[in-house]
Amino acid sequence: MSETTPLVLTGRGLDKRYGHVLAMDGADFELAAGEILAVVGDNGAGKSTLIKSLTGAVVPDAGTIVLDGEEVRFRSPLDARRAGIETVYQELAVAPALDVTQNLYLGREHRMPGVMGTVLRRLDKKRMRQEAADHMADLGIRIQSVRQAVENLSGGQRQAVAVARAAAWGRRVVVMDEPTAALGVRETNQVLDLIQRVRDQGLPVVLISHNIPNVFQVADRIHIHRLGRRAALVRPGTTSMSEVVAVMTGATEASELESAVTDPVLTAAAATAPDAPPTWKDRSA
Amino acid sequence: MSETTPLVLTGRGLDKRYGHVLAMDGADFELAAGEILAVVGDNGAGKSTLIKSLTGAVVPDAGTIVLDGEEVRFRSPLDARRAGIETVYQELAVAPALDVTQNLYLGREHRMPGVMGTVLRRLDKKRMRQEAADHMADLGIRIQSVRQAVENLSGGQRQAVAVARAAAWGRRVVVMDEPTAALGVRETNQVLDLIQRVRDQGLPVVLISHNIPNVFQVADRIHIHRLGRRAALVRPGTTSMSEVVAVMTGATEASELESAVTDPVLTAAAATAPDAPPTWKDRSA
Amino acid sequence: MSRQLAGPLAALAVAVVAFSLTTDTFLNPANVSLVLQQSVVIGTLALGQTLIILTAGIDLSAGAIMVLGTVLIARLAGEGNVLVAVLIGFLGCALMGAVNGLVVARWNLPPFIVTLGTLTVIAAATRLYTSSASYPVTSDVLRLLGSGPVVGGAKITYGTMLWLLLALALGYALTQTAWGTRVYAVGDSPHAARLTGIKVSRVLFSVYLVAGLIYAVAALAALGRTPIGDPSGYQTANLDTITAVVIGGTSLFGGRGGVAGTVVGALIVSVLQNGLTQAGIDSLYQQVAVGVLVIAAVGFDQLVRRRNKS
Amino acid sequence: MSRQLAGPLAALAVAVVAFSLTTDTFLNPANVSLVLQQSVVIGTLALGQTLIILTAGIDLSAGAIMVLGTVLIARLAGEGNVLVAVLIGFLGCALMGAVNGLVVARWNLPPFIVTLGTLTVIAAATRLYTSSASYPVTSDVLRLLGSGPVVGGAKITYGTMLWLLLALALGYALTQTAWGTRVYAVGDSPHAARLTGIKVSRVLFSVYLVAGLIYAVAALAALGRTPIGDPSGYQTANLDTITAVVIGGTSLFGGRGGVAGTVVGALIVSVLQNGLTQAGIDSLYQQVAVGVLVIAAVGFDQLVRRRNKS
Amino acid sequence: ACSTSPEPSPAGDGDGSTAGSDETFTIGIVEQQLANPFFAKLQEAAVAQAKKQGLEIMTAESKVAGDTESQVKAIENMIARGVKGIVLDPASATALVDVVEQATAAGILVVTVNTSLDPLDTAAASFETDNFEGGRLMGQWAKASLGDAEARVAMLDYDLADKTAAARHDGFLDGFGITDDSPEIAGTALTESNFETGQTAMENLLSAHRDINVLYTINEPAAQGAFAAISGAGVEDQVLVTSIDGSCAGVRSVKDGTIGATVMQFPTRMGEMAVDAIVEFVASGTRPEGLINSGTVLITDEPVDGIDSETSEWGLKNCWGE
Ligand SMILES: Nc1ncnc2c1ncn2[C@@H]1O[C@H](COP(=O)(O)OP(=O)(O)OP(=O)(O)O)[C@@H](O)[C@H]1O
Ligand SMILES: Nc1ncnc2c1ncn2[C@@H]1O[C@H](COP(=O)(O)OP(=O)(O)OP(=O)(O)O)[C@@H](O)[C@H]1O
Ligand SMILES: [Mg+2]
Ligand SMILES: [Mg+2]
Repeated sequence: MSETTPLVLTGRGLDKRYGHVLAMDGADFELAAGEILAVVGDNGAGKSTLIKSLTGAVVPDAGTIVLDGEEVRFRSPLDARRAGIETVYQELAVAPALDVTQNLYLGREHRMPGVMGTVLRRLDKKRMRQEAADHMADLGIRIQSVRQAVENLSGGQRQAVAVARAAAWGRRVVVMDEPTAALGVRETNQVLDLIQRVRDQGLPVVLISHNIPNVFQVADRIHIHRLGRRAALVRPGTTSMSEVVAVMTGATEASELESAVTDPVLTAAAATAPDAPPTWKDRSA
Repeated sequence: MSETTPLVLTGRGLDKRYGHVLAMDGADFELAAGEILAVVGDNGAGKSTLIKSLTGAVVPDAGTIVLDGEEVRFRSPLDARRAGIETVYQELAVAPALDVTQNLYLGREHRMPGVMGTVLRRLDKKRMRQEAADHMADLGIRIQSVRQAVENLSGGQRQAVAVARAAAWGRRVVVMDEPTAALGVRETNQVLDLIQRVRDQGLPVVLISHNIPNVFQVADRIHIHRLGRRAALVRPGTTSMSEVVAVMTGATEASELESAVTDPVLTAAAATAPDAPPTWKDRSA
Repeated sequence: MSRQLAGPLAALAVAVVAFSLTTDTFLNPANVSLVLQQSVVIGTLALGQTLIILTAGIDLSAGAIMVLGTVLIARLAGEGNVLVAVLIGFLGCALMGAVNGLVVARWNLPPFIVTLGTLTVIAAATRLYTSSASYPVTSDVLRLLGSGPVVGGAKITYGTMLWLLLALALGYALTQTAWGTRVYAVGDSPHAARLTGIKVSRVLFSVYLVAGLIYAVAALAALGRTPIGDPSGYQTANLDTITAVVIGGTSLFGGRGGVAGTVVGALIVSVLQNGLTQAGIDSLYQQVAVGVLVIAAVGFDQLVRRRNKS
Repeated sequence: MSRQLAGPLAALAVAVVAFSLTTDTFLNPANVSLVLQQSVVIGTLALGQTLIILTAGIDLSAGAIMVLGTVLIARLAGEGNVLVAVLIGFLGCALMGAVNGLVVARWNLPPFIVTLGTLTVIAAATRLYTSSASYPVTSDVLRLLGSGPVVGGAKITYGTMLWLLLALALGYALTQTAWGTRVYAVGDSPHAARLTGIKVSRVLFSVYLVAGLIYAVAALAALGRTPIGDPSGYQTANLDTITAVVIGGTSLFGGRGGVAGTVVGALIVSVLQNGLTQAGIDSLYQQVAVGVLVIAAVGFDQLVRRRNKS
Repeated sequence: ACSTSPEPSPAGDGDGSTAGSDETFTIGIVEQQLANPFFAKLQEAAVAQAKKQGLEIMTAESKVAGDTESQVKAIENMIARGVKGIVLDPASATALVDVVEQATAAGILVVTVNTSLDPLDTAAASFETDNFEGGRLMGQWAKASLGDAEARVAMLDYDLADKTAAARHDGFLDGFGITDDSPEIAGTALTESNFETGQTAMENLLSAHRDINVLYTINEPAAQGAFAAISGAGVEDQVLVTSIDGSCAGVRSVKDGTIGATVMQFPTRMGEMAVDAIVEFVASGTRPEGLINSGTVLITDEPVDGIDSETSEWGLKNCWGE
């Protein structure tokens, strides 16, 4: 990452209140071009609410969101998707009765070539099934058939469908809210590889995860969320796992960590090379 | 664990077919008294199907299930629950519109003392709310109120509700299908502690998890599931994480591992002390 | 609960104020009492319907069961002992509810189709039993629910009181007992309810059975109000009860809502019908107005809910 | 899809065989053609209803919209150009569908209440327009759908053909186009559909609009069959269409089912009605029999499904 | 059961003796579902007459056939509003008795039209068609027209719990000289008294019994629907279609031969007579009394000996509706 990486997606002072629950309380967020940004935090810290605000699934009560330098106001996930943001929601957002292929291509179906497609608007099911099978294989997920209804899949298979969809369609930002929670060891590694490949293609990725070793393995920066707001933004190279966990849980103050927050003129703070190896390295597979 | 620990729950030759998908293919299973048995395996290996068969949520096509020496035939989860088996299902099985307390006590509500309870059958909501708050606090999960509808909880909070329920009510066996998938670092450790406490009270626990370090941290024995059946049953003391993962993914043959399967006359094979420290020890918290 | 009621209550208040301003008879004590009386039968039926809709079901046979009850009671009371007649009426309604419950709960068939089927069967059975004749009620006991003390020009019928008492009791059962929680759980997610060890089919059965008993109470209320057992009466009762339930904020998808809303919903429908008649609106436009206003009431409810949420 | 059809098809087969054995007229070519003709109007309406039910909605105004269509077309055709009349009829039906769609999709109100409201409004509008009079159809063009070639004693009406063609087209749209997938997705889980970036309200609107157009086709079929624009006709059409849809295996909770089942469902209802008359069953018992058999058909469907699953 | 049987005169010219009182008052008009053209005509006549008399009007109607609950509520609301009189077309002979008694007790004059209550004296008076007589005329005409041929009778009924429907049905059987159990009856079916259900029912009956040659129908729309089935089956010349109503559309069907004979009713007269009776009562306190027959006339272009009838020419001059 260069010294002056531009910011792709930022949020400032985001608030969201549900009844008397303050799910977001002046949350800030920044995602730089080409980085993998991990978002970590306790259960109920407000990570999903933050991510939903950034992707149109929730309309924040206050605050601004800027995408590539322009302020945006997403009123629905469709708005965000049109802007090129693709998301894996924690609740997975799959249509249970539809099959794997249909879910992967929902809203973006391929039509047959020629008259069949243009006039009769016929779907090219064969092509979609073929590609869907490839996508799933990419994730190393074994499923019997891409024609299986998603409700009949195992928990991990279902999650893989959502991950494959986001990975396949993201054009500007890919956001994944706990994409590996239900995945096995091998499948998790495959998804982490995929995330890195996506980043290497130049697309920034937001990864929410409770798996700190995984986070340290792939993240360029780590956004620590606590009590509805960002407590710290650090680099895995300069901060240890236990420091991150301490801030997450409130055991230490965030101010004790070296911050990686970009200053307002969009220049990144001096960064340690992100390819410094993570401190933990026992990915048994 | 003594040399001749009795088996609490066993399954032999369990089959389950969905259309042309063979989800269980002659699966065996055994759970000894007072042990934590981990079940690991790839996504789609059939772990959840196995667990559902053992807890009445799925009726297997073939095979026998024996609970405390007696063959049982659970036709519904209620049958299993009546027999003292309490389960956290992977799909969580919570009623979204009901609040946390109602979900915790579903089917086992406390009634008011005296006439109000016996004649008017009035619920003791205050007591249940108090106890529910305690249970949730036990798991270290911060929720605003036990009167919040479960659908308004974060993913981790929701999972904690299901875990708290099973932990509170298990009388003979507690089964948890990926209970920590959505939980944070601190919360995960709290659930692992809880599982150990449950075991220490003499109740055997079945823990399905994709988190191999966690499994090695708490399990007495590890059941490795592969392609619909048990590939191996090993002890964390005699087998390494990478060996387990290798068998899970099919990289090595199960026969290369030292088996921990109890022989038919219910005597446990010579066991290494389960308190041998797990090989991995970086639980940052 | 109180928050859920805000929408329907506000809609009711708007309607009452509007008619009080536009007509000079609407707020007469006698007329207010009339509105209450006119709500009783549908309101009582709607209590049973609420239970069933809370389990994500629907009961198209509610009206038919009640009519069977009125016919049984009226005819048997005419031929013999009133108490025995009432008992048999209750048994008959309970039996019909049990049949619905059995088919829905055991065979797991869609309530819409099941109750559509039993609707035709029960209606035909009622016809056969009566040879299509009506049975006027002579017993004063049976007319009791239509009578009551007159307070300041307003007759408060025992039927009205019974209705509201029944609503209270049912509200208690739904919110204060384990059974109520299970009813909500089953409607909310039958799959989750089953996995947590709830006997879904038993809960469903109990709901249809209790609904049948409530329909029997409605039959008594109907006899108190219109003292005749008439096999061709209350043809539109089903739609009316469902309307009251939905206006009252109970979701047709189950698990959300309650009886308090239904009481308000039934009152809204009666107020609209009565008020529009008082205002001298032509019958044709009355129906149009009721249609539009019912949509408006539900829309209003939505609005209030959204307000309350943020 | 074919597996889903097995249940309804088996139920239909059982009914056909039973009536063939018990009556000597049922299998007459003329009678078979009659059953088809009698299925056309409800069957066509039910195609639109299927669409709406697939999105977890319900349309209580289907019959009223069609009747408005018949009345518009019949009256205008009598007064002037047939083509203009048909055009206006289609416009009218489409407009009513659009109104339903707008209220359901935009304001997010329950379809049950919305269409119950528009039902009363449309029925009243129809009566105002006709002053309760009927308008006989004189134009041969309008009677076209009721006519057709006679093959071996059986008249195959163009209306029947149009119905089946429309079912095919709709089946194509539902299974072979992106729009169809979205309809299923919206009915299956509106929340998930919204999160994946589907314009749920636009899909809903399109569904009600298309349903309105299908009801217009049903209006043409109705005029071909019963050559009169009659505001008092087709009163039970709504319940009949919903019955056909549900018997055909489409879930009232949305997202599951399809038009092929609906066609079979409509045929089952017609076969039962026709067959029971052929068998000389008294009309009261006929109702009982239809009620029981409808439940049986759905139960049978469940049974077949369970068999197929294991 | 009818007390008077006035010679029917061309409808529509009730002599309009405006009530002496200059004070205007309100009356209620409660009809059955107005989608049915007969009820619509009746209401229209009553409303027109009330307007002519300078009265305020409250109207109400059943939502569907047999919907007494709406009528009960409407009458209660009218009592609360303080109307002086109510014109009621009861959806049930018995279910409205109680509320009508309440109205009467409140000093309101209730008169029924089209059909009466049971007991008859619940309402002050009833202006209606003698439906049994109407049915009898149909039956007699059919029997006489059929001659020696073997009778195969089909009956398209409306719900026989309805007083009117039952009276017509029984009248027809009486006039034809058979009973419900007679072998001459090939089949019966229920209709909703409209075209569509008449057609479907007749299609099914004809499909089972091609030899049907006499048809009773509950009203003219059902008869017209039945004729569509008859011509569809190509047996136009074989079936004698009888009906009752006397709407202009029905009479035209008699003229063009689709309906063999129909019995004319006089809804306009009923409505006007009922309103006038209320006006008279308010003005002078004179209560109308009893069953007042508004008349039945058999309309056919194929008259038979011994049965009084009028031609379709006459019918077209005296018919009601479009
Ligand atoms: N729709 C809602 N209504 C009410 N409260 C809500 C709603 N959604 C979220 N909350 C509350 O907001 C807080 C933050 O929730 P959120 O889902 O953002 O947490 P999270 O950080 O994603 O947690 P997890 O790691 O468990 O997924 C929680 O306390 C939750 O109960
Ligand atoms: N109801 C069903 N219908 C059809 N197939 C099913 C059904 N339930 C499970 N399966 C299939 O059975 C196989 C095993 O599923 P199961 O849920 O038991 O796997 P699992 O080991 O729990 O996986 P995970 O780790 O992803 O939860 C999968 O291939 C799945 O697609
Ligand atoms: Mg979250
Ligand atoms: Mg699983």
